[in-house]
Amino acid sequence: MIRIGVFVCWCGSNIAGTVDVGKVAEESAKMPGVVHVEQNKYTCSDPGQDSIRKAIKEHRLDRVVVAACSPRMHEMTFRKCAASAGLNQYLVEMANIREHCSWVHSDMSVATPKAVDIVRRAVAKVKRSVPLFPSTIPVEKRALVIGGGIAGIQAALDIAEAGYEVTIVEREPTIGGRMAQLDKTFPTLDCSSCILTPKMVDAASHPGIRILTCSEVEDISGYVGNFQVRLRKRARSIDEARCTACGICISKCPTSRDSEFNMGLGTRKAIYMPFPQAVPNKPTIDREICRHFTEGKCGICQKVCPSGAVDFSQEDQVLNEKFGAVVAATGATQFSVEAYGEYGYGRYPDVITGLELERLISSTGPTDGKIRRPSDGRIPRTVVFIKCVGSRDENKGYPYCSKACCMYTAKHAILLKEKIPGASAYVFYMDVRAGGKDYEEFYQRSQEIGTRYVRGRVSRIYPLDGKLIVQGEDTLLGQRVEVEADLVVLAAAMVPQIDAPEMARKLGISYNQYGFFSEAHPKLRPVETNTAGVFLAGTCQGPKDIPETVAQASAAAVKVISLFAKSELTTNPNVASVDESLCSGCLWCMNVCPYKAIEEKIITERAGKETVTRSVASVNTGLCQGCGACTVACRDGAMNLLGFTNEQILAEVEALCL
Amino acid sequence: MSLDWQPKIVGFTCNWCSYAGADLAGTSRMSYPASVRIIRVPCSGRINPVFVIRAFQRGADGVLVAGCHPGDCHYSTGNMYARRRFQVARRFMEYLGMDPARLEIHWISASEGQKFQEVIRNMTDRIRAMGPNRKMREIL
Amino acid sequence: MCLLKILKTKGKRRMNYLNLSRHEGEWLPFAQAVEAEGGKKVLSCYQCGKCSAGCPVSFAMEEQPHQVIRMVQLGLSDRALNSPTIWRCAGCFTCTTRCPRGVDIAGVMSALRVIALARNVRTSRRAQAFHKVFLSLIKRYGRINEFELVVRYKLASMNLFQDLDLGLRMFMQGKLKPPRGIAGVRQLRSLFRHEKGGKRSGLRLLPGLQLTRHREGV
Amino acid sequence: MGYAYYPGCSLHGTAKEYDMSSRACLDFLGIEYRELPDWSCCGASSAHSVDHTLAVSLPARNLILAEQMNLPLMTPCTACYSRLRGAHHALRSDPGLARKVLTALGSEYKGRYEPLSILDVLYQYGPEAVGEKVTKKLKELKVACYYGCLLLRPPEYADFDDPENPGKMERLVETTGARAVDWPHRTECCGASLSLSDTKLVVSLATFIVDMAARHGAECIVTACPMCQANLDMRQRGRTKLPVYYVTELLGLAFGLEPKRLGLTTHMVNAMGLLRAKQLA
Repeated sequence: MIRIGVFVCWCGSNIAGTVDVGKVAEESAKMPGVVHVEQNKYTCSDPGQDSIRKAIKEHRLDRVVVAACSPRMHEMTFRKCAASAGLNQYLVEMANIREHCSWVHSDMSVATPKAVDIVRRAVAKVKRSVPLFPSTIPVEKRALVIGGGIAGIQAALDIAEAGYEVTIVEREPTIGGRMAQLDKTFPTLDCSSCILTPKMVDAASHPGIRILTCSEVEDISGYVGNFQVRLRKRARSIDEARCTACGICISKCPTSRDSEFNMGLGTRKAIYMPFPQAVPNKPTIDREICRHFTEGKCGICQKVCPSGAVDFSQEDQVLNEKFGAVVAATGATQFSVEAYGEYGYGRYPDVITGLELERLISSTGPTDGKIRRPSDGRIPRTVVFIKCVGSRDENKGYPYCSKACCMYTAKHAILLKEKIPGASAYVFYMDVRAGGKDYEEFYQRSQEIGTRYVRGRVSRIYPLDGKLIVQGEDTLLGQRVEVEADLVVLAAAMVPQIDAPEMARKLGISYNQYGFFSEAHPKLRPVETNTAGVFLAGTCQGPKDIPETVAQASAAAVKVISLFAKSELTTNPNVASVDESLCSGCLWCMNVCPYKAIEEKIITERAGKETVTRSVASVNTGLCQGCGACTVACRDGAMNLLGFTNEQILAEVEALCL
Repeated sequence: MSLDWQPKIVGFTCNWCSYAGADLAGTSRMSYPASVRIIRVPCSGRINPVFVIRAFQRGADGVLVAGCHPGDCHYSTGNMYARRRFQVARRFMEYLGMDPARLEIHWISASEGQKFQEVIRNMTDRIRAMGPNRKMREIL
Repeated sequence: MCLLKILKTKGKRRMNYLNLSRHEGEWLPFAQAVEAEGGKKVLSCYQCGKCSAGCPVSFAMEEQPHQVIRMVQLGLSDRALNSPTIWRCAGCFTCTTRCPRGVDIAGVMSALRVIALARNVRTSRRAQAFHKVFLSLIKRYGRINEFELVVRYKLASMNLFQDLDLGLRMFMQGKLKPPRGIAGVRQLRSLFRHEKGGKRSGLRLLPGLQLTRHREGV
Repeated sequence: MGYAYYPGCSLHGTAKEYDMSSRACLDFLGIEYRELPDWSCCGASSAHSVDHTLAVSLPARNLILAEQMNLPLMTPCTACYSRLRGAHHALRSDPGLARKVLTALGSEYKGRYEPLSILDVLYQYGPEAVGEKVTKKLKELKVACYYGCLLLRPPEYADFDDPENPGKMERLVETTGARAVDWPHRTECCGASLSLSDTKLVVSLATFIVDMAARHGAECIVTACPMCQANLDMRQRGRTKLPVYYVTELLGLAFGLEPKRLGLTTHMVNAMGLLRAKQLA
């Protein structure tokens, strides 16, 4: 027996001024299932709530409709009120006769019947409501940070400072990321490694942080609070515990290749540390080129190692671990500027990228900090910088603005003048985007020291008599211009890691058309993703500079910390639910689910005398966010959304169309 | 058709954008015809075309489906599914002998109270010009 | 220089500002007309100047290619159609190939030429004369006879003595032969006829094309 | 199998050497071809400046003729190549325009074969295979391969090679034993389409290109475009004059064919002098 109580609110004159509340109450009393109707001046006030509690008890109400304001305003209030009277809170429904009725109409003869309809809808729905119970899930208070660049380091430090365990997974042999390759940073020109290396050391020495280098995430399953992660730690061929980082092995190694850290401008050995301040400060053997592995000979490093740390037999380790939250800080990479045939990168050695120039400027770089052009080692007198190479170009690259290039080019121009007094710098630009604290001033400084900014894109570059002829347009003059340059620096765009989509699939998060990970909301949820418990930090989400990356990393850390601050998570009970008896196992629902919350489940059941096994859809209530897309995709009508069931909505439709 | 006749429009709105947009129209006291009755669903992707067809069967003169703007869906892709589904649903309505023009789909964000008002006003005018949904009641 | 020109030709302009409001109604229809004739994505241009920078002939242009694109974007149809730049374009497509926004600049130039011819804008008499003679020959023989093309063009453009020596040498080498028609010339003519009824068509210029008329017209 | 051969108007006139040498090379290599019967002008270089539809319908007639022969259409002329490919592309990607054009021509077009350049055909034959047929090595001949515009741009439909850094012509030419010099201006426009209407301008472009080739050590220029050949040949005014050959002329020479049969005797800038000096002809 259903016993519904309807509480019609006057909201002072807000409702009662336009809606004949008495009439609504009168009509409500006639609706099927309604056993009690009451009017209140202000239902949300303490006396109003008391009267609901009293009525629930006195009239043994098992459903409640509050005809008042928007559920977005007071649904929680009345649910709590009902719960305090012992009623399941999901048996309360609101009829919005204020925002959707009294406030938008002025004629009582129109507003009153509409209000009655609205109440009838709510009554029809609540009649089919069932008690729902939120479940709780425990939270594993360990965070996984994928990527050991400045974003990952910052996020890990912040989380660890709050007292939670963090694991950083980095695929390179050291943490530090792109920032470690930079010489100085804008707009303050402080030395990149001077501010980064202390943080790297902090992370390495923090008792709450574990750093896994040469490691990658292979698989992630589970859901917020309970991620199962499979990690692979590639063999370093060095016993890290024994190694003292004396470096003798490196000096004796006979094999070398282009150094990735120096952007191919210098070489490194087969046993190597990417740079002297690497963390962990242990060498790694590159098995692709090491003669012991390629030819079965050599083994010099093992012979010379005083502490016996070289271990050729080391094998990859696979770790299965549980984490409560994941921070993706996988970073970005540099656009392959070879796409610009007209600039001749790759054919003309003195056409280089911004990151390569960083290595040429850096005192730890292949030229010990002297800017020398790659072709003949001469000091360049005239350097041309070309902006937007690969960015703002949908023809050869990407349409987006890469954001950091304007500033790093201004920095390069300033550093060039510092390193080579009297050198001239030309910057071909289209717009200078210097929106940041002290950025415009920094750009102006680069102009004031004599950098010539030319507004226009360069059309082509060709070599002639030891110079590079750079042909562009000064669109402000409306004239073609030509510069005879010694060195050309292309401001290559920041682009997503090549394997970003693969990582996104592992994480169950979405990514945009370029491969940058998508945040849950571009304005209001910038570090969250569609998958609860997975957060974003740094350039994996889009191009950004160091200050922004660090800010975002700290923001992601806060999100992790606030998740860990609760001992368990309460889930929203308005989730999808499968009627296994109807489900045909077509799993169309899996395709539309944005949260990967639907899995295939094999069930065994008896059909007559036989036992049959078949597959059905199964909802992971930890992942389901209750959007209901699956219910429409389900052709069997087996999928339903608790709190918004098909039966409830159809009843609402019929109640309104009477 | 008399001008007093008030068509009956069933509006399905997603909880996050369009329902909030309707709320905003209310709090800003933007008046519009009393033709629309709203059913709140979590996402436009939850709206089964069956609900719409049932509304017409039961005599609704118009049906409004409203969700977040494409790209702004709270559940990331729900409104995309809605958009595709209702393109197909329109064809199906034609097949059933229903007038697909009585079904309108609009993207109304939580900040677009004014747009909600305009949508209801214009839609009411259009439905009014079409007259009551007698045919469907007769057919089904 | 440009501003002065505007001042002189359009006295009614207030001060020396180009009044953009007067062109408000024009920019979209004009841009659409240009796109319809093959000038793809003209509104996408963000004026980086890469087209002008790489253009092999922009040094001989008073108005650079990107400036002509700008005129189209602002709806300055008169200026765009009268710009000698559109006739200077050699159609090498370097600009189109390199444009970061996918604008078919060479296509825009060619679209502007089509519109200029259709609207009878007479900026580049030589180029117009050349195209007229060229198409009239296709219409007559089905193929181009370079000898007749050159002779007729020289007559039309009244530039008879240029390249005379070259022409004579070629004639001697048997490279310039008298014309001969093909069998399918009727079908070809129908292609031109097909266009005749249409409103915009440079080909309306073609029927009845005679050398004498040409000379008067040009 | 084989190809429908479309010479185009220039090859029957100012560029007759190209026609002669193309046929000679094809014959020598045993590549089958038949001249497209009753072919008509493709409209280059006027139709696309006058009428967008005509620019498609003129080449379309020839595409249809070739399709009726069930052969891929091949042309040595790059202007024809560009117009034919442009029309082929438009007919396949713009249904509205295609309907208009095909109704006017009273025919249909499936577009099974893409129109090809003679360089495509030689490339399909294979540079190695071409090299095997070389009987007279053009040793010590330093050649600047010049692509010009129409083989490479717009890359949307004229995609013989990389538009900024091509190399296919070099590979073909080097099979003859000649050395292709590396020079940056092989895709620069020579302004041929303005040759008649803006001669002064064109002289400066042609002279610059020839000068750049000479500065990079080239003794001659080789091209596959009759407009470029005529233009560079006629309009160069530099100190050093370089002969401008067609690819097929050099290949023919390397195959041991008679210079006269290849048309080498009818160039503006003496084409035989260099060859004689190098004892190649």
